[in-house]
Amino acid sequence: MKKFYNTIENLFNESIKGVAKAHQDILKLNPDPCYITRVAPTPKNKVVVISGGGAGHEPLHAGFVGKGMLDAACPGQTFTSPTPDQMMAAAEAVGTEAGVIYIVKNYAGDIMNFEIGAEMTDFPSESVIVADDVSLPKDHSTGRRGVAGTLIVEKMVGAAAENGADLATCKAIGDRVANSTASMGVALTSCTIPALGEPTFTLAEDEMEMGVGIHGERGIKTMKLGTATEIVAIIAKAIDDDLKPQKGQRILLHVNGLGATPPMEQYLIFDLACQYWEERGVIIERSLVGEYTTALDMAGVSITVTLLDDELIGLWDAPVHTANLRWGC
Amino acid sequence: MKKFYNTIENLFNESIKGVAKAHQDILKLNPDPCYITRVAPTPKNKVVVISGGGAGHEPLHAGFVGKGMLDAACPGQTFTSPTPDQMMAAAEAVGTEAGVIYIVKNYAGDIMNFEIGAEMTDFPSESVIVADDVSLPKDHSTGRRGVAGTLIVEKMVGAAAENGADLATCKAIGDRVANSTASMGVALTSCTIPALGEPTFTLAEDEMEMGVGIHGERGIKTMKLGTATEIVAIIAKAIDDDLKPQKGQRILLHVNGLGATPPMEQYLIFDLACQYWEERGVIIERSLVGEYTTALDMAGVSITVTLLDDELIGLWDAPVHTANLRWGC
Amino acid sequence: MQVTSDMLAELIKAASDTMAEHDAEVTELDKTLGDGDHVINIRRGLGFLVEQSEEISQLDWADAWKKMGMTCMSKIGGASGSLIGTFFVAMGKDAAGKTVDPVVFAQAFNAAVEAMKARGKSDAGEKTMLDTLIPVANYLTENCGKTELPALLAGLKETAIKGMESTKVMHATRGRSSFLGERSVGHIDAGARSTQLMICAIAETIEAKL
Amino acid sequence: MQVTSDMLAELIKAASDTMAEHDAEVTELDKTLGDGDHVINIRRGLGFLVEQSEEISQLDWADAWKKMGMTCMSKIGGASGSLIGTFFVAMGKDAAGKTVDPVVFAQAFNAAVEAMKARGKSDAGEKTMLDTLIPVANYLTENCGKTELPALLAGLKETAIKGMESTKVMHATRGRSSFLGERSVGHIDAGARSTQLMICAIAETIEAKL
Ligand SMILES: Nc1ncnc2c1ncn2[C@@H]1O[C@H](COP(=O)(O)OP(=O)(O)O)[C@@H](O)[C@H]1O
Ligand SMILES: Nc1ncnc2c1ncn2[C@@H]1O[C@H](COP(=O)(O)OP(=O)(O)O)[C@@H](O)[C@H]1O
Ligand SMILES: [Mg+2]
Ligand SMILES: [Mg+2]
Ligand SMILES: [Mg+2]
Ligand SMILES: [Mg+2]
Repeated sequence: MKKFYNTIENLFNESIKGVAKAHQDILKLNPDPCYITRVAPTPKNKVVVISGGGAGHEPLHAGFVGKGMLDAACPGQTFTSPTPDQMMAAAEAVGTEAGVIYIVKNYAGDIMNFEIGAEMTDFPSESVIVADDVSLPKDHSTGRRGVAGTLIVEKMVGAAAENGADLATCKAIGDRVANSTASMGVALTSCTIPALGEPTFTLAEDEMEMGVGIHGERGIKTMKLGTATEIVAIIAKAIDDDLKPQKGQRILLHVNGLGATPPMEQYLIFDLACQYWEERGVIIERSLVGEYTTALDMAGVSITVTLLDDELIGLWDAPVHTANLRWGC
Repeated sequence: MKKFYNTIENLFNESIKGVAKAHQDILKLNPDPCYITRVAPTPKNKVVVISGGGAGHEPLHAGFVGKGMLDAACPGQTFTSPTPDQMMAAAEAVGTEAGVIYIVKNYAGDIMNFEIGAEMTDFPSESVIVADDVSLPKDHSTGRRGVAGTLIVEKMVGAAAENGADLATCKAIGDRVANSTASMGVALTSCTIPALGEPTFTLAEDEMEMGVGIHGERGIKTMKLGTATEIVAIIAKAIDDDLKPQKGQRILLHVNGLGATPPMEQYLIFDLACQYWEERGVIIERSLVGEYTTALDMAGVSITVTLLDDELIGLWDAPVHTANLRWGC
Repeated sequence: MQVTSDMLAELIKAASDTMAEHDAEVTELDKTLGDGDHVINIRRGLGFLVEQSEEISQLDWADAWKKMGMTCMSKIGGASGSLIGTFFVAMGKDAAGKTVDPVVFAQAFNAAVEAMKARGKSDAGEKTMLDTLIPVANYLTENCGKTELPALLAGLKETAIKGMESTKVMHATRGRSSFLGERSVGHIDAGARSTQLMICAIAETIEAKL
Repeated sequence: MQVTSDMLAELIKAASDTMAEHDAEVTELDKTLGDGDHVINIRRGLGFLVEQSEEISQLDWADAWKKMGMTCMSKIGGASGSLIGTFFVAMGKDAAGKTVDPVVFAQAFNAAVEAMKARGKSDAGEKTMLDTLIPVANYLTENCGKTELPALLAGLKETAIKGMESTKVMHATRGRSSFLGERSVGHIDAGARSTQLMICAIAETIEAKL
């Protein structure tokens, strides 16, 4: 394993200090229990939006703390859900009478730790569970995994909260976005978790792993490496089968780099995905290409689609000022 | 080699279409000869800022076309300088009576191709050569390479031009920023140029390549892999020896990921670099961390420092609206 | 002989040692079916427990379990942190105000398993640590207060091992391994193995005192 | 025998074939001292020249060289594109309006080398394609119009090869390889090798017609 670090144990804890320093105009760090909040105080009557999850997916979630998006983020150790004391401390730091909405990726660890945190906090609260990975069937025993669609839920719920929506409305919007969002990923390599020191799995030179999540784990199927067009067709079809966009449907198309895949390839995938849906009369109304929900140094990409309507377009376009998404202000 | 593509020959040409689609609110593509311009027309009396260079360093340069930064970018094939006809066509598309300023990374190919392009264009023009890589001695036979500092020159010259500075002023600012900027990079792996199909060089598990450029080529020295603190100390010292910042000097500190190195490690390097300079009484006035000048899928980082004064801070803070740098609007 | 809470420092150390010893093996299991962090998580928590173990040994059983539960909850992370944290907090709650004898212990252990099931929305046969813990809970109910300590401990180990082994042929339906579907069959669950290892290490530490 | 511009299609094909044949070898040289794209660049340009070669063969020497120069300039890219483009454009300019006989050819070739030196701010001994081209230019000045074609061609090849080989011991001071400093010593320059290969392939194509 080749990485930059002093000690593996402290890699994450030292790195998060760098995040706080680099973005001190936007966010601040509480080191222990570890959480990140906005520097600008949250208005008293605003619903606060809190997310979190294991580290290793940067810029998710700390990179999305700021005006128009998250009020706080709770990072766990690499690929390990954060613990309830972090969520409690974050909620106490930023919570308001208007309530707390937690945005949680659907993993046993995240769900349970957020649940315990919420149980131990007095603010009224709701949770939106993101389970957008359509590589798993909808009726999978634990539900689907939450992957790159999380960012979209955070953006839209964040905008709603910033606009003054109440807790029930934020929850309804979050659920609606989550239900209108589908993602699927493909990997060319696994990643190397610092504490493990070697890739979680290996693939042959002519193989790809289809339907991967964001933890360097195996996906749904090891396949022969296809052309970019073939790969996009597989993923797009899975998304289509789930969301069933009609002709004329407006969508947000998000191509997410998983870590080691350069922008050149991400934009190629994006271009091919545009072609796929445009050929079917679907309208690419908004788009986002780049590394937003990564899996350390995994080579791979994911494609995410959210079905849009005027309300969701408004929430997407609303001003946002975070370290890694910024527009309109 | 594992990459997403249909054919190697068309990877870049297809990908750049994706860039144009993803950012159609900001930029547009002329496919042949290939150049990217702003969608918003350039005001008639504004100095036009044009840059370009081989592909493979994305988001540089197309990601920095837009208000407050570049008027046009000319991408070459992967790691290959663009050709004079591209620069001519771009200049003809956006050029104004106020003149054209070319921002060129100091490589034989870039210098010569831009030179020929400028010679064949009628607009008054100037060039700023960026040669910020302090891993080479200042009196190196060809001058130093241009690396991640290019972005800073583009931002500040772009801001000056947007503010209405004339050609001579833009040139003077560009030269001043270029002379106040020093960078150095380190790699843990080489990268794989698509057309070559295998890494340009290989390193042992316990080796790093110090003083690398951004083309996947060998650096100045192959060394035993050090701790992050040791690595930062080597790079920071080289930058310090060049720029000689005094106590109280304000700097812009830019940590740039070269491709496969995750944000967690980039921010760790950033945090350590902050410590290095803060211990010496140097003030980290502005900062930028992320992948801005990449070398395909190279694992590594570079550190760049620009000495700041009020004028340069003003130019850095000025509104910018491009695909990959955006603030203030 | 009576097992008293002042032995907890030793028991925690035994659990910690066995996880250190089997680090590579169990990590491999979580790499195969999960994300590879299970041992790191568990050992992070055990590290804190070892640090606090002198203090913990001063407490009565109920308070000791509660404290251990809170530490696990806030230091392990992941799925196992919330589950094991929930487990010990529930044991402590169930035993609160009671004198812990073998029967009370068995009741507390059962209450803890129920709490874990509720927290994980899971049950036996889903290829998790519960496939070690549920048979152990049943075994304790049947034998605590009836079987002598040496035989109890021997049977306990046997039960835990059988439970752990039973996960091999299971198709995972909870936790990360469920994402693998049919591909999860044929491998032992990491959490089932780690809980079995810790139970056996604790049993052996007590046996060594007999 | 006279070498006429209608042979250009054949000569371009010869250059193209030799670069295809030596692709791996020369790529390796640019990977060692540069960024590995030299052959890709050259072959991209040659591909366009081959496409245009029928048309080029219709032109007189001066116009043919100009056209070749413009194509190289806009299709090769990198350092070599601007240099080779400059070379052919300068040849065309120098020969414009003249009847190209061996002496005029040698003059044009020398003018082209001078233009390349000016463009590259470089000279002999810097470990570049000029270390093939400068000796060749000198050789042509000395021999064109004096030496018979068969001997001229044999000497030309020998000169090009000697020039190319001379780069091995040089310390690079121009282009990408200069960044390697002392580490550039011991390897042949890619551009020196590719220009030598193309010169030799052209010479051999003409020889085959004698
Ligand atoms: N819902 C659940 N109920 C019971 N046990 C579970 C559940 N989900 C996961 N587990 C257990 O947790 C173990 C994984 O723990 P760990 O690797 O620490 O967490 P994570 O899966 O979050 O990485 C699994 O091997 C399994 O035994
Ligand atoms: N300043 C220069 N003068 C003459 N030849 C040069 C100069 N710079 C580079 N070269 C030649 O160009 C070759 C490299 O060409 P190429 O790989 O196509 O371009 P790049 O270096 O831009 O990748 C070198 O091997 C060398 O022969
Ligand atoms: Mg985990
Ligand atoms: Mg090149
Ligand atoms: Mg795990
Ligand atoms: Mg080259």
